[in-house]
This record gives sequence, C-alpha cells and structure tokens, in this order.
Amino acid sequence: MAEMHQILLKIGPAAFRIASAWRRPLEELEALYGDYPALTDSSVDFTVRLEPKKPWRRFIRPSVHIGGDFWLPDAAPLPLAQGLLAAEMGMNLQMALGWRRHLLLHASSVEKDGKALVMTGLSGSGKSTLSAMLAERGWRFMGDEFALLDLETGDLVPFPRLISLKNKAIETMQQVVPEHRFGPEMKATPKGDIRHLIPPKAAVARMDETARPALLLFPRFGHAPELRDMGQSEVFVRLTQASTNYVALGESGFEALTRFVDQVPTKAMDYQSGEQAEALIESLWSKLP
Amino acid sequence: MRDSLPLVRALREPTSVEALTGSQWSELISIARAESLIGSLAHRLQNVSVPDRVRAVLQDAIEAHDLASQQALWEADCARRALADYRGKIVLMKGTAYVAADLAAGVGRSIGDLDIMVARDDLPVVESALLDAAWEWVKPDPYDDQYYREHMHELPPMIHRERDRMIDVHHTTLPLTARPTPDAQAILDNAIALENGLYVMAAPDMLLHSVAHLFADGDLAGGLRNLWDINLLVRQFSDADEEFWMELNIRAKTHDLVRELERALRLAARLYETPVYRFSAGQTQFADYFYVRRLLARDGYGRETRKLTRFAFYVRSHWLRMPPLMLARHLWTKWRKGGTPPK
Amino acid sequence: MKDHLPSESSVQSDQTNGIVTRRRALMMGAITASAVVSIKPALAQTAGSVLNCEIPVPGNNAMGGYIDANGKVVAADTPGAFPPAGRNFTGEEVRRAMNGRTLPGTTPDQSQAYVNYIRRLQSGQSGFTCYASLQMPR
Amino acid sequence: MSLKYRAAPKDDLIWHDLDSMTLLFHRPSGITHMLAEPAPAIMEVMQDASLTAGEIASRLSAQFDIESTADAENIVLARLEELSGLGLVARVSS
Repeated sequence: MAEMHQILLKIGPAAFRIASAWRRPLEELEALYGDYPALTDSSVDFTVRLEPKKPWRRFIRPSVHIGGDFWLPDAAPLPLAQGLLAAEMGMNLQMALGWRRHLLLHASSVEKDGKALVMTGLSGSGKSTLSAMLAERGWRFMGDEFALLDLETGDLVPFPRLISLKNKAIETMQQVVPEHRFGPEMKATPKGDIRHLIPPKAAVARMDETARPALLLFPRFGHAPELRDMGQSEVFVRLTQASTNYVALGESGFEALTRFVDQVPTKAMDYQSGEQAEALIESLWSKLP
Repeated sequence: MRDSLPLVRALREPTSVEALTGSQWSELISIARAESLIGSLAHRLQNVSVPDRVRAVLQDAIEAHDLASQQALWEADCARRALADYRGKIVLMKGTAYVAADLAAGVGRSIGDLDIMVARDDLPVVESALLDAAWEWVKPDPYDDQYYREHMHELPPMIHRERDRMIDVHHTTLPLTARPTPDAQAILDNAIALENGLYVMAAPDMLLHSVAHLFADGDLAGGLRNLWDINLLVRQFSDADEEFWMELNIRAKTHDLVRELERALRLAARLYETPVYRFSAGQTQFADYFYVRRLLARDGYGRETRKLTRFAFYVRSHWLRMPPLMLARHLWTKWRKGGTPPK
Repeated sequence: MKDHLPSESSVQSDQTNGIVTRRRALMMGAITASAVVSIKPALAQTAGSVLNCEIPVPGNNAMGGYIDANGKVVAADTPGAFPPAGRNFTGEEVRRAMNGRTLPGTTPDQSQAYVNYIRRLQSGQSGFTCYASLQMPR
Repeated sequence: MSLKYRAAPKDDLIWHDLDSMTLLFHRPSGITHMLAEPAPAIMEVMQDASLTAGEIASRLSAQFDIESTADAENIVLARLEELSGLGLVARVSS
C-alpha cells in the first residue's frame, strides 16, 4: 500500500489524525491550525483518510476520496486543489457520525459574559457568517459548524474549527480581517467558492471554556428584518433535524434536547445585512435575564 | 502497522494494550472500527488501564452498542408482532440471537439487519404478513428478485417504511446453490424458545451457522468479527455443557459442515487461542495460511490491504455458492447488465 | 419525519394554565388524521451539509438496467426506456433537475425519467443518503 | 367480543409536554414520538388496564369535554391501531 502522511489536530474536545496520500492538504492544515494547542499524547478520537479512489488517481488528475473511521456512501471525490476542504469535510463527518459525548447541533455559536448565542438554520441562512462577524465585534467565537451541548449540564462546549466562508461571505470578512488569517481560496467547489478563516486568538486560547446557552436564533438571510416567536414543537422538531446524533444518543439526547427547548428562549430572525442582524441580536441580548 | 494483528492481540490478551503508545492506540481504534469489533474490544478492555482519551472512545463504543442491541431486540419484537398470527417458529439469527439469548457473543457486538429464519414452505405467508406491516422490498431489479427466490437462502431484503430497518427472512443457513447443504428442518426442530415466543438455534446449530456464515456466505469480509463470535460461542457452550463437543460433531455431519467447522476452529485457535483441544480440528493445512493472511488484511489507518488476496477470496465466494455452469450463466447475465452479483 | 407533520393550528391541545376550574376540552380530530409523528435520524442533514454527494443512475444493485419513464429499472434495451446515465449526478444537479432544469447531458424526457428513478430511491440503495439530503427544506 | 388494548409499560415511556404537542420517548425502541390530541389523553386514561375502544371512549368522556362531530369510539379505535403499529399500545389477546 502507498505511504500516507499524517498530522494530528485537537479542536475543542476532539482529537483527529488526518492521514493523506498527498502532502499538500496537510501542509495547508498545518499552516492554518498552527496556533492551536498540540495534543498531549498522540491518541485520537478519529482518523480521517484522504486518498485516491484508484491508485493512479494519486498522480493523474488527482482526486481526493474522503474516508476514515466513519464514512457515508455516495461521497463524491474532490480535486486535489480542494484537499483542504476534503479534510475539513472528513473531520465534520467523523463528528457528525461518531461523536457521542455531547448533543451535536448544526449551529454556530458565540459567547459574551459566559452566555452563549446559538444560531441554527439551513445552509444559506448565514449562521456561519454571522458568527464570524460577531467574533470580530466583541463576542468570543465558539464554532461555526457544530454546537456541542453537554449531556449533563446543558452547557455549550466550544468547537472552534476553521471558519468556512462561502461565496459573498469571503469578501465581507476580507473587509474586517487581515489577509494572514485566511486560507487558500478554493473556487467552484461543490459548495461554491470557499475560503477558510482562522478564528480570533481568544477563541482558540479559550477553547476548553464552556458557556451557558442563553438565546437560540433561526436566522434567515434576505428578508426584511423581523423577529418572530416560534412554537416549542416546531423548535424541537427542527433541532432534531439539525442534530446529527440526536437519535443515536437515545434517552440522554432526549433529556438534553427537551431541557434545551424548555430553557433557551428562541426566535426566528430575518435580516438583509450584518448590521441589521447585529442590531436585532443586541436588542434581544439586552433583554435577557 | 501492516496488518490487523494488533486488534487480534488486544482481544486475545487485554493487558497487552498497556504497552501501547498513543499512535499505536489510534491505529488499534481505526482497525477495530473498520472490522466492526470496537464494541467487543471496548468490553474486553474495561478493566485494563488505558489513556483518558482512549477510555472515552471505548466508553462511546459501549454506549453505542448498548443502544444498538436494545434496538435490535425491539426490531425483533416488531417482527414478532407483525407475525403474531403465524404459527410456525420464528428463529432469530446472528447478532440479534446472541443478544436475545444473553450470550457473551452478543456483548458489544455490532448488529445491522434483523435476520430471522422460518420454514421454507411458510415463506409466502411470512412475506405477505411483513408487507402488510409496512415492510417493503429494497431492490427494484426483477432479475435480482428472481435470483433470490430461486437460488438464495433468504427472501430479497425488505426494509421497514417508517423505521428504516432491514429484515432478512431466511429459510436455511446457506444459499441453495452452495455445496454444503445444512438441514434446515433439523435446525427448526431443535430451536429453543425464548420467553417472548421467538426462538434461537440450539447451541451446536448456532455455532455451525456462524461457521457457515464465516466461510460460505461471503468473501471473508468481516471475518475477524465472525471468528470472534465463533471463539466466544465455543468457549461459552463448551464450558456450560460437557456434551457440547459430541453434539457438535454429530450436528456438523447433519449439516454437511465438518470441514468448515474444522477450519474455523483451527483459525479461531490460532488467532484467538480458542480452546478446541477436546475436538479434533485436524492438522494445520497450508491453505490456513491464506485464510489468516486474508483475515488480517488491514493496515493501521483502517485501510483494506492485500488486494490480490481479497480478490481471490471474492471469486472463491461465488465459486462456492454456485455450481460452475450456473456461475457462468449468472456472471453472463450480470455482465450484460454491467454489474456485480447480489451479495 | 413523515411528510404530513400536522401544522400547529390543526392540533391544539388545551392545557389551561393555573388552576383548572373546568374539565379540559379534548380535540378528537378526524379518524383519518394521523396523531403521531416519529422523529427519524437526521441522516439527510449529515450527508447534505457535511459531505458533497452524488447519485448513480441506476445504482450498483441494478447496474446496466434501463430506466423507464416512471423511473423503474427495466431490462436493457426495453423500448421507450433510457440507457444508464453513464455518469453520476451530484446532489446539486439533481436538486436543480427537481426544480425543472434538465440533468446535464440528458434530454428533457430522459432527465425526467432519471429524476423519477431518484425519487423512488429507498434507504440502502446507492444514492439514497444523497437524495435524502435534498429532501431537507432549504 | 371486541379487541382490548393495553398501553406500553409506564417505565418504558418518558413524557414531555411542549406547547402544542406531547413528546413521548419510548425506551425499548429509542424512538421519540410526537403526539397530538387525542393520543396522549388515550394513553393517559388507559393506565395499566386492558380496555376496549368503547371503554376508553367512556373514560375519556368522563374526564374531558369531548369536542368531536364523529363517533368518538371509532376515532379512539383508529388512534389505538395507529399507536399499536408503533408498539406504544399492544393488542391484548383474550
């Protein structure tokens, strides 16, 4: 079998071994995750594999197949130039399918005064961009992809991986964040144009520090600014569908999610610009107990 | 690591893992996950000291498999209720049976589909009762369907519309085209009733089904796991019953599985140190070497290795299941359609 | 989830707050109106948002088969049916096709037949998890 | 005589009220069900007894103001069949 290169990464509570048939994606990861704390020992939770589907695909029109400890059928390979994206997808996949120590929600989150704002919604809702933006304006960034809920305490645990910016969000963030915090630009990936952004230093330094979930928002981009109440039943169902491991956790997932829905005030938020969203969020945040 | 021996060693001798480095642990975990043995490994290592992160990984596996076995029992109960009016025996097979019968082989074992066995003559009744209770056919292909019905040991797989769980309804333990021909009626006759009215196979039949499953019903994919089942079943059955080896001998002849049993026991003894000394498993054969080579064909990243050996076993699995003329016809039909045979 | 999750207005329970002074009212609903929905795993979310996926037409278990207008797999060379697509379609291409565009490299009728095939996919078949991810509301 | 039904054992069930519906976590299957009225009320009045649809309907009307134009017993029967398909109530053989 062909040799593999590998690196180890620790993001929040999870440790990964990324093995790749090519050096390039690992070099890109190394540069972007350079300031993350090293693993204290080399045992990990998950292994991600980036390898050619057929041996010759290592050299000829190299395409990266995402594999690892947990995998899904139907995965399409990516060109080697998008190897960094493949690695990130591989890590997300391990978390989505294999992580059981927290209830996992597809949501972004930021923190202030020990309280967390959680934003969930379908792709295109702008939850990732909002978290990246708020992180540059006095909030601590906790994660743009997964929100991890502690099964016993209900606290939110940070998972501050690289922020994955898509399409227009790249330009928006380039106006407020210096160039050296950006990864390579990947044009026309299956998810559009993608550029990764290194979270602010505080997010990485405090990645073991939990926060109390205080507000849940379902943002929706492109509609006139408005806040709406949501029924508990709707919130519950949407969160089960936003969670990759709700069913897999069984009773402890049920307990954690019902507690979350009971305790965390929730709003649907429409907005057309970052400024509008920030104003709406501040108006809600100032009224929290 | 070049092969999956570290997994075999850890299962066989749990305290051996105390010497592992962090990166060796990562390799062991990847191999165990790929071989669907992570739950079994986690249970084996419960009283051994391991690094904190590894402990968390193992604990995750224990909880995931606890839930899975509970759901497997529930799925069996759903089938029982759907077949409440069926008077024949419904025999649970494989993982679900081990859990339902509270056997060591069920602890931490991964369980996928629900496998049950009923009398062949009753298949139409059982099939229509399941279809009434919201199970549906999975495969849309008429050739596959016909192939299953004429030559296989089970109905084409069905899936439950709401729960997304598959059921395989068998009428014997091996494809009808395979050379050994197990005595399905004898299995049903000797099956043991559980409290809820479902059945499991008697000990020797259960072991022999596991053996048949290991060799004849596949290309040895998942072989390490199947062999681990065999190891645990042998240990538990032979401890519990003095007569077990004798009965096993007799039943192996009944089911035409003597050679397969011998080989399975040799391989289990070799890899897992299964105590088979009271059974004459025969001398090590040269071919055993290839079996071991195939069983251990996975590296420390969890990747399949030894492609040639794997391919040889794949071809062999079809050879075993069908007489040559039929194999040719089958491959011809499949080739014209450009695919591989149903597995 | 089932498709027909009752809207909230159609199923109002009447849980009075505070002291109950009269008997609770109970809405009985209609005989045919289902009263239970069961939460299913969000595999779709996982596949759709974590992974880039694709759908073979037809899948591995029916490879070489033709696709008729209704999306059924039929024997090769069946008149009126379309040959295998010869390439996998990405989730995004299928999503666009379900919204009325044609799949790349196909005629409109062929595209419709393939989309019908994809709509009939069930769990366990190649492409199902990808198709399921397209079912999520966006 | 008509068919009797019995609710799943209490220990198998965890109930949780939301604003407009009731959640029911069923331990043996690990499945979360979301119940609209009258299903939660039916399971509530069944308690541990084996009852016919008619008996359940009369327990319901003793406890609630029934708002229905159709025949309550037939609606109860339809809900019982739905619940038994999910394994939340069992048909009792007599």
